[in-house]
Amino acid sequence: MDLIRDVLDNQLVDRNQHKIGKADGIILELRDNQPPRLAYIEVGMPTLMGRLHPRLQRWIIALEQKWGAKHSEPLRIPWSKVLDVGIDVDVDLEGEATTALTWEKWLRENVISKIPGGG
Amino acid sequence: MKRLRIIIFGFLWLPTLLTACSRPSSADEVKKELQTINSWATTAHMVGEAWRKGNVPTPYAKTTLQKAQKELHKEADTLEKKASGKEQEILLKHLQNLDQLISQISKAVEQKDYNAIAQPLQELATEEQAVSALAKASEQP
Amino acid sequence: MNKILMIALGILTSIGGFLDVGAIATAAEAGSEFGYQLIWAILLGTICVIFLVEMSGRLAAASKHTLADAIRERFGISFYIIPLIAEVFVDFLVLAAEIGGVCIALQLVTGISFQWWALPVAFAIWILLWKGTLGLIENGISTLGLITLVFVFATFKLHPSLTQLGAGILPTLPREDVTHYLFIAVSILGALISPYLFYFYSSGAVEDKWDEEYIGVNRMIAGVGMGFGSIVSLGVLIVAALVLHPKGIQVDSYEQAALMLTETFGYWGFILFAASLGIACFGAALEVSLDTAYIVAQTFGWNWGESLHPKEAARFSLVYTVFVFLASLLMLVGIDPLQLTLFSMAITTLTLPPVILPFLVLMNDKSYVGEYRNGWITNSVLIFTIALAFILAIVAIPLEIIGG
Amino acid sequence: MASREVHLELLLGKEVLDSTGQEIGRLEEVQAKQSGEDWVIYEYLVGPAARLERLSAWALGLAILRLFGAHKVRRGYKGYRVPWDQLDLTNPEKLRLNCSLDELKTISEKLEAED
Repeated sequence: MDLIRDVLDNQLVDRNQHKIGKADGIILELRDNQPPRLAYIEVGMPTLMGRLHPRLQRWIIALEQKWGAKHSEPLRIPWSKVLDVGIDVDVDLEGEATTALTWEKWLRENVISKIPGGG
Repeated sequence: MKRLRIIIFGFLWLPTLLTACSRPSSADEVKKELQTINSWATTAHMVGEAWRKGNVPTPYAKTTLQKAQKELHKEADTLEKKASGKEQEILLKHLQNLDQLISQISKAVEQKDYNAIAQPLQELATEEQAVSALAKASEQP
Repeated sequence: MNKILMIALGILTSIGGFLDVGAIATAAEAGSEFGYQLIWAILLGTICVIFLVEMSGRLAAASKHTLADAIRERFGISFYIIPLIAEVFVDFLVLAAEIGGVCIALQLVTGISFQWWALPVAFAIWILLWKGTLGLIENGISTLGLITLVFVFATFKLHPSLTQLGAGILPTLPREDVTHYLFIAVSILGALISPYLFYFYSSGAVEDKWDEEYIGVNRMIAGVGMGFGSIVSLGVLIVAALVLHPKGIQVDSYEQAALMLTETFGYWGFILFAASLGIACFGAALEVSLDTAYIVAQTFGWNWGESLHPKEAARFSLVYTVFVFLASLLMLVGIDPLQLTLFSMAITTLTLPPVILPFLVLMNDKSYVGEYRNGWITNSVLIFTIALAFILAIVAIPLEIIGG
Repeated sequence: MASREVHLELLLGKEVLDSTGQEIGRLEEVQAKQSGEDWVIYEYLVGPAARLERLSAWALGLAILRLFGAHKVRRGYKGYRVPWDQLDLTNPEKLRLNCSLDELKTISEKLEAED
């Protein structure tokens, strides 16, 4: 499996084929005298921004902490939850139950539902 | 907002501005001016004519005539700023005439006076011809 | 669904989407200033856009991925960020210009200044996006968009000389005003090869659940639909060349362009011009707003879909909501709509290389398009288009300064 | 020693030096395979795309190179296949091989021959 081509930046879909984000980062676990193990896939704006510039990452964390849902922690999906790596990455999770959708839910409840026709 | 646009413009195009310093010659400039004057004078004419035939709504005719006048004023201003010469004076005189005629047409439109518009429209046509004759003359070196 | 009906619907859909404020403005300006001489630019732009739209649709049908998804996944965020930022910025300018086009159309008819219309128009766009479905937007707007055919009818009524028309097919340089001529040529190409079309079209295809069966349909829609839109643009250019050019009227504002149909159709000509401008721009404004929401949502992997209820795609719906109202502010403060249109067309050409270049890779990558990879003809046209995009991007700014 | 975490996405495109400090290319791709319950890394691809990255069109340039030069870039034509135990990831800012360039060449060719 080619991690950069097939996993990094690919769409993550949950058990119900709902989009929960993109594979913004891949975390390896280094071990002594053993090959590095694939530990997690990371999903979140800070992870993504960190790849562009560390300062962007700090800004986005500060912004996400201060406003709205006040949540900036990226979601870590253990590699054992990965079901299939095709064009999309299928994971054995319930999207709504994870923190990947914290902002989506916050906006839904606090902004969208307040606009007429959005409830 | 205008300032922002200028900043954006400047930021994007500073390098090219520095390299592209070719200025159009003054003969070209005069010709461009004559073209613009002719374009707006003809626009005013066409609007007046279309209004007379009932082809355009009155509010549109009013605002467009105002716009034509404004554009012609702009041309007159740039012309005045430049060193005076005989040609400039002739052109300024024409611009004054055009301005007056368009004012008359505007007034007729405002009062919905379909009879009063015929005369200035005709005179406008004569002025246009004079301007385009000047434009043609400026093409000869 | 019956295949013929599907094709017919698809073609209808693309007609409304093709013609927008940029196409009308640049064609009117070209015809009024240079007669038929710039017909070649419309034809060239049409060929490029047909091929690119066909590829966007084929990518979506074969890989079930939108263009934005595919670019980020294939090239990673550090490349994708370039076309993304470029596209959002251009969308913003173009959306403001489209809103401006609708406002001007309303000003022409009512006499009330376009600035006053900015917020009502933005609200109308937003409510359609908020409440409507993709089908309603695609089919409704493009059916109404058939009104733009008035320019084609006017062309026939004016009996243009075919030999002179034919002379415009081959590119030639004018004797004077060369830089201005080239600037308009670049603007026409920027107006026709609009990046938002590719992202929007591929997103629409994914939302409509296209699969391999649609490859043929897609080809028809891209070819006939886009070609049809180009005929309307040509109509605008020819009518402007026949009516305004001989009088020496150069289109510097929409008020002047509005006169082009009055001699042929009288009062109705004026109304039809306003209606064509208003409807084409309104349709394009809907597409550009959606396009922005699509690409932002696809960048971050959010749930997206115009046919979803806003609460099912909260972040997606919020993006277009904010975007539409922000863009309308540019009109509210009174920036000249025609100048903004021409400006955004020139900026569009700057963004073309990073948007078009990825096609070359994606459309030849088996893991995305499988057996539906580009053949040598499509690849040749694509490489030509990429070369053209680079040339346009390089010359656009110097030309804007000297000739615009 | 306790296990350590590394962000793979941040290593992508980073310069790789051999044990003598000579630059050999940039990290392009990482390959993983299943090993029991886990997925582990077994090979890195270090490629020559160094110059293109400046234009930040690194990935795109690479892809176009592959398009025209078929799979040569990937198959070690100018890049190298590095087994997991030859690349030291402990300092993500400084990716270093545990061997010299010459040794790597031999290893890379051997891997190629095995395929």
